[in-house]
Amino acid sequence: MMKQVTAVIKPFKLDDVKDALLEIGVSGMSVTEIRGHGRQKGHTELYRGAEYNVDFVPKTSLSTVVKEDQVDAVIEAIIGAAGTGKIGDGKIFVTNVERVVRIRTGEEDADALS
Amino acid sequence: MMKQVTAVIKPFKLDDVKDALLEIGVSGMSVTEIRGHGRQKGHTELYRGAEYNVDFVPKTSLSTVVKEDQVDAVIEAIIGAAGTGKIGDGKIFVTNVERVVRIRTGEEDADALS
Amino acid sequence: MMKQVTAVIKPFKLDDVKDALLEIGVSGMSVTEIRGHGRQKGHTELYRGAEYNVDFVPKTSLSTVVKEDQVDAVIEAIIGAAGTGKIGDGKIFVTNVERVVRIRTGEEDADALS
Amino acid sequence: MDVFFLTMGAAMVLAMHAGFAFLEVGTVRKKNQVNALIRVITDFGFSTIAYFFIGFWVAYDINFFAPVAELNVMEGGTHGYKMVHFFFLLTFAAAIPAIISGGITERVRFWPNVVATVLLVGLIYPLYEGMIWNGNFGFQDWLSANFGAEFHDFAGSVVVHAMGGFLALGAVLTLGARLGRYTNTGKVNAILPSNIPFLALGSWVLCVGWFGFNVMSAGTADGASGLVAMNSLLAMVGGLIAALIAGKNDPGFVHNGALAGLVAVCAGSDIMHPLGALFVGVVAGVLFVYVFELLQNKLRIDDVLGVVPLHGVCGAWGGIAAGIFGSTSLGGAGGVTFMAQLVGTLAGVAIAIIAGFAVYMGIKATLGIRLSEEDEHMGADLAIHQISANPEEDMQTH
Amino acid sequence: MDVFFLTMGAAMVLAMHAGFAFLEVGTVRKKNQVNALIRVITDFGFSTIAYFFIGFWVAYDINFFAPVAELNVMEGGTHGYKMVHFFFLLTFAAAIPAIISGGITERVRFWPNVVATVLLVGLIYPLYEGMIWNGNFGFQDWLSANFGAEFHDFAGSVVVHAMGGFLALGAVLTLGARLGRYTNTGKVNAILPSNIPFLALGSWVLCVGWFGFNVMSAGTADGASGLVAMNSLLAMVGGLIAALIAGKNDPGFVHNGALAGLVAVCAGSDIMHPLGALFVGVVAGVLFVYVFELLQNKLRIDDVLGVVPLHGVCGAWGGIAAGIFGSTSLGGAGGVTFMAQLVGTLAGVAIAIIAGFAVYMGIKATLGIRLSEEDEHMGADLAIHQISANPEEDMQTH
Amino acid sequence: MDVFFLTMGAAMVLAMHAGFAFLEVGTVRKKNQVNALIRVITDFGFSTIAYFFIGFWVAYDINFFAPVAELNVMEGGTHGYKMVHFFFLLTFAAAIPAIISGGITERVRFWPNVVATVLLVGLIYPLYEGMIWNGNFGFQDWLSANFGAEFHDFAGSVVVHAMGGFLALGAVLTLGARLGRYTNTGKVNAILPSNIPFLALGSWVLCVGWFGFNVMSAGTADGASGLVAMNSLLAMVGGLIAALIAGKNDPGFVHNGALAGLVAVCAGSDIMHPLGALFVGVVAGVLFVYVFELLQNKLRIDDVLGVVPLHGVCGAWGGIAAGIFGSTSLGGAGGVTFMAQLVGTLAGVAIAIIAGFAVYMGIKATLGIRLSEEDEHMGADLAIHQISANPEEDMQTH
Ligand SMILES: Nc1ncnc2c1ncn2[C@@H]1O[C@H](COP(=O)(O)OP(=O)(O)O)[C@@H](O)[C@H]1O
Ligand SMILES: Nc1ncnc2c1ncn2[C@@H]1O[C@H](COP(=O)(O)OP(=O)(O)O)[C@@H](O)[C@H]1O
Ligand SMILES: Nc1ncnc2c1ncn2[C@@H]1O[C@H](COP(=O)(O)OP(=O)(O)O)[C@@H](O)[C@H]1O
Repeated sequence: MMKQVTAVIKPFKLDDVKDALLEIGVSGMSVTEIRGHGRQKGHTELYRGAEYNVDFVPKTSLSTVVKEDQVDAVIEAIIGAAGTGKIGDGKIFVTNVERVVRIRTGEEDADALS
Repeated sequence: MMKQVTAVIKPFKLDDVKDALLEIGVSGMSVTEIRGHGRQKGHTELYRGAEYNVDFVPKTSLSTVVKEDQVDAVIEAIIGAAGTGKIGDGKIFVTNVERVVRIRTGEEDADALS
Repeated sequence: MMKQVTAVIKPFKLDDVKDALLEIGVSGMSVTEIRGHGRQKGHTELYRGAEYNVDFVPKTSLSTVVKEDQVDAVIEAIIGAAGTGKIGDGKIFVTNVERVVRIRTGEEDADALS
Repeated sequence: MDVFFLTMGAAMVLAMHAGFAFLEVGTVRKKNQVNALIRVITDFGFSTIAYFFIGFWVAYDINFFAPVAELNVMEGGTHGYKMVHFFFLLTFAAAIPAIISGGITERVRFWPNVVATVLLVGLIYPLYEGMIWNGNFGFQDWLSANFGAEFHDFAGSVVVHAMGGFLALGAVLTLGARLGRYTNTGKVNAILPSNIPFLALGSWVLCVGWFGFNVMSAGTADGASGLVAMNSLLAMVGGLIAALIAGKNDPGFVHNGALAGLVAVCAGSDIMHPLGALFVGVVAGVLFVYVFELLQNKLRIDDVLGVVPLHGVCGAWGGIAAGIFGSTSLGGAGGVTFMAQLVGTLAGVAIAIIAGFAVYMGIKATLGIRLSEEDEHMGADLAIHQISANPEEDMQTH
Repeated sequence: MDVFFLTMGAAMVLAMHAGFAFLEVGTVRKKNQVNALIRVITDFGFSTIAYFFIGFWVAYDINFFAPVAELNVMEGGTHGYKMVHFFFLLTFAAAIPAIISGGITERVRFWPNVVATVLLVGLIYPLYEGMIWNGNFGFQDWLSANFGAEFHDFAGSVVVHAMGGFLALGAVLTLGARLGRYTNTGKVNAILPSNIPFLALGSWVLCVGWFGFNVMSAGTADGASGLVAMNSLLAMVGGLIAALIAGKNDPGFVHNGALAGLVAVCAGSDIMHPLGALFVGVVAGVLFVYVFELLQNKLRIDDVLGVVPLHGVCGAWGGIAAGIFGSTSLGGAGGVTFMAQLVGTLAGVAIAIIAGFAVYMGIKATLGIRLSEEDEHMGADLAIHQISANPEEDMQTH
Repeated sequence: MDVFFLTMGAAMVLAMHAGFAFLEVGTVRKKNQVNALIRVITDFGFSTIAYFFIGFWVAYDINFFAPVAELNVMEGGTHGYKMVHFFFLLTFAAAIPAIISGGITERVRFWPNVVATVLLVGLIYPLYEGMIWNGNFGFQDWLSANFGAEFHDFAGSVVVHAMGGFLALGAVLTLGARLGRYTNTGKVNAILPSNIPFLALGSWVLCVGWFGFNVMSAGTADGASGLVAMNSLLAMVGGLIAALIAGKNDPGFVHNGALAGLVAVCAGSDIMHPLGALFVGVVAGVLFVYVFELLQNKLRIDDVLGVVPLHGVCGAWGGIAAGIFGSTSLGGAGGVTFMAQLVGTLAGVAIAIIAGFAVYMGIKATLGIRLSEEDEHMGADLAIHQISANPEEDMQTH
């Protein structure tokens, strides 16, 4: 079985997390710029005397599909690399992936990830 | 069990949807700018006599992970806030989430969402 | 049952993939610009004598939610349209979707997709 | 020689129109950038036509419809001084729609706006211009007789700026606020600018061009005055520093503050003492910040770039200030009276306010002046020009 | 005095090169912006070298290789008028590669393009320039004898613009269209511009600088003519309004339409009546729009910025128009004949077309002229300069 | 007449400040663009105040505090030549903080920087300026007596550029490198520029304005020299081509290379032979590239825009080069000696280095000079100005 691990992290932690994942043998990952709303509050901008509240904070979403037995290692690596101890460090979500195909070769599942 | 509710909505409805979700106690959410293709058609641009069809329309994807018993309330809130009655209002997808971890504390599942 | 098929592809293949999917009757899709890390390597930029490695390559993520019996056709169509035979063509992931709602009408599942 | 002098002046003020364009491009939302650019250059085009065929004749009773041989412009003659003088004064006249443009942007219809431009530059502006700068209708004589001096407006604080700024008042009120700017519940929604660097670029171009606006207003190379240059400099600096402080480091206020000082110094730049000019600039910078906030947030007037406070209020202040700081008792060169300045200024402001409402209400009633809700929502770029500001990028992400 | 005059002219035309750069930056795709910028400034650099060491001597038989003491440039002498005249004329000569650049952008190799620049500015351009503006080879005498007047090209509609525009024809055809522009099945794929505000900025800079180009072509401050300034203004306005209407509010057409009018007015700006100039501008604006669409969509010539219609066609129109509207029967100052203008223009166009093919075909055959498919796909910025236009941002999202 | 001449020069150098602003905006990260813009215009404002009230009097013993009537500026008098001369020289003086700004950007606090500006433009700069250009303290006489000639710095290679560039050295070292620029393990982290087109725009504006800087340094229209114009042109071109090649097609190097040539040519532009100027420019272009890399990567000095190599090193090279290529033996006009140039240059550099450390260390010790880590991380735009460069867009995506 394969699982997708998606981590919402602080943008400037991306390089650290990427390196930590490569170290434990993760072969690939995909990254998206998102904006998040949670406990960490946005800031206020001021223009010509008018105030604007920014309700969302910039976050980076990184997701990687791995074999089930790698999930714990991946979570550990992310926690180790992405944590600052401050509110807004983000969350990790694990979901099930039923099938993986490599477009180039048509290989499926575990083979497609290697 | 936890579920991820992902809504593809019209960008200018984001604030309304966010407020509606906060009102029913959703603790966090993540937002991505996407482009969608569906029944709603894109527009045409014209530059120096040449036409360009824009096949995708800008959409906003909002997703929140909640406990199973909150799903119905979340869907209702989104429908209430995001609907304009016109084609292109978007869709809601519900998927299963097997595990949630808060990076800052290592808390899992329901605790990670509170 | 409905499935979400998500394909990470080369950005300039988007139009071909979209056309291929429309041809087999896919009714809608959502697209996000992402950056990927895998076997395909990023490039190096040079500014005033200093080197910068770009570790991620631009990719496009396209996802469509379809009925289970369409999944094979969708995968085939994507492979046919997105393949260049070179490293970096991308991957396809299939996941389960438990519920779909059309915001405009409240229709659910298969109805929401037609 | 003087042809060269005025050509440089005209080129510098022509450049200011690019400045107006970028100040506006930077301040509006991205979906209206292309429209801002096209509207400014189109206004310039139709202003030229209107001023060439009607306006210059209205103000100065001059036209150019005789064959070249009879116009006495070739080398033996005047070298076409009158023609380059036309060019120079046109760049002033064309500033009227360029000023108004900043107030009505993001919601005005395209061709009705052109009609307004033609009416203002062909008729309204030259009417007052001729009264002040060509002695038409005996207004200056009347001021002289009653208040001891003519109305002195060296480079157009009132003739150009207060005129444009207060014409914009009628235009802005006739159009109404942008969708979503003010809610029924009394909330003021901020609409953020798209691009501060473009805004700043526009401001810099205006600042530099202004030295053509002011110094070349002397008309001849030998008449050029270092006092005008120095006063313009000090008022600009006074305005920017004052707006920096009053506006709490805000980029919009700082860059417009420099312009506020320059607007205010035009009228008396040839007669005030540099310290007077500095003071006039400081007041203008502060005035701009406070009147801007008052109009936008208290009076709920959606004057997008703040052209009423910038050109209108600071221009009127400049007209009056010339009567104060131009007097010899405050170190100035004299030859002005406070009352003549006050009356002359108020006359200009009154004409502008009345004409502004008349022209824009008239157009609204006949042609319609405002974009449909749908078009305004989509943005003037796609609605009117079928293209966005960054088409390549927008095609990818939209 | 005249040194001052020409210095201002040269500075204004130097600024136009920044205008060329931004017009191109705004029109190309983002992946080629850096290359556009570097190519324009590099072309200017090598143009200077080529014109200094060869071109100026080819055209005017002047060089500057004696010691300063013998060049008679110090205060007692001519104040180096010849030198600033060189500077002024160089900024014209350097316009040749700047014009061509807009046609061949997004696919041309870097150093082979520099070789073309050196050949064109060092030899081809000064050849024709000398024929027209220095009476070389007796061409002007021959025209006078046969057609009643010399070929009159006051500020270079033909000498600079038609020359550059038609040289570009050979260059563009030799290079071929950009990848994916035209398909085998006959489809024309649009390639969208990256940045309309930069395009507009470039156009504004060119418009303003053009008054240096035209007015300072008089050469001396006392020769400066208000007629030239007014005619340039009216042609510019005519071009922009005509292109606005013919081009259906398109920002590319409007902003290039102003330039089309200016290109066309150069030749006869000192002799036409202002109404004639207005008309010449209107025709140029319309011509530009229609010829642009014809070349791009019907003839499938991928001239990216449309320099063949803009500089080539409108320049030739300007050369001929001077013979029409310069005549006294149409209110002009006279001294020109239609036939002399026609023949002079056609000579220039013929030289340009032949030389364009010769130079670019020659380079293609020897050095290669076009980027590899892979490089073109990646973009000239990364391929040639290893950096993109917004490196900070691109590092994050790519 | 001369008022007109200097007004044009002043306007052109004023425009250069916009050039400084955009060169900086393009080079810094996006989160510091607004701050760069505001800092440059604010520095200009406070420079004007400081130079008006103190600096001009320190350097030339002139002030303007008498009533207008006594200042002899009206038409019968000098037309205020002194005033426009003040304006012109102020634009030079204000270049000092504009130069330094590029070195200390992205981390300097706002008001402490204003204090530095006032001290430098009010006191330090006019001290050396007066020594060189007004004969103060007998320094020039002493050089004449000992080294056979005065120190010749026509347009400020040393007085302005080396002074600004080496003042920046103390400022940059006092501030320290930006967060994350250099790691403890010895790694050099690249920090990428945000916007190459803005960088190029800044460079073009500076290039064009520079002809005002150099040619108008003659002070009178009749003194204007074509030699100065030609030499400036060739040095600019030499610098850009050399930097293109030495810098391997890098946009930052090319566009700054043109400036390097211009910095170096200022001092001797009125006396060198054009070929000498070309050579001086080539050397400056190469110098800039190599010293930049040396400072940034070897010596780990985080001078963001490279103002120490650009203005400091190339300025000093220009001061010395005037003593080499200005001599008659190399085709120059003579009147200079190598030793006088060397000593004059070294004196300027020494004053700059000492004063730079003194002023910035002093401010650091009293007011603090550097943003907090948190503010630097967030960016100066949000930290100081509560707004980002593209607020509309940033509100959506952040
Ligand atoms: N329930 C949720 N569903 C989806 N995303 C969430 C949820 N809660 C938080 N997030 C994402 O995680 C980010 C960090 O959450 P936040 O509550 O600010 O801090 P922390 O994770 O440290 O508790 C948010 O900005 C948001 O992007
Ligand atoms: N089958 C699908 N899979 C994924 N996304 C879809 C699907 N169908 C629609 N969408 C997304 O929903 C958006 C709205 O759909 P559309 O058909 O235009 O209108 P409506 O939801 O009102 O029927 C689309 O732009 C697309 O982003
Ligand atoms: N394990 C993975 N999880 C998530 N995304 C992946 C994974 N592996 C690859 N990808 C995505 O697929 C893209 C292509 O993968 P790559 O290894 O470069 O080539 P190929 O798919 O041809 O083997 C990557 O850039 C990344 O976006």
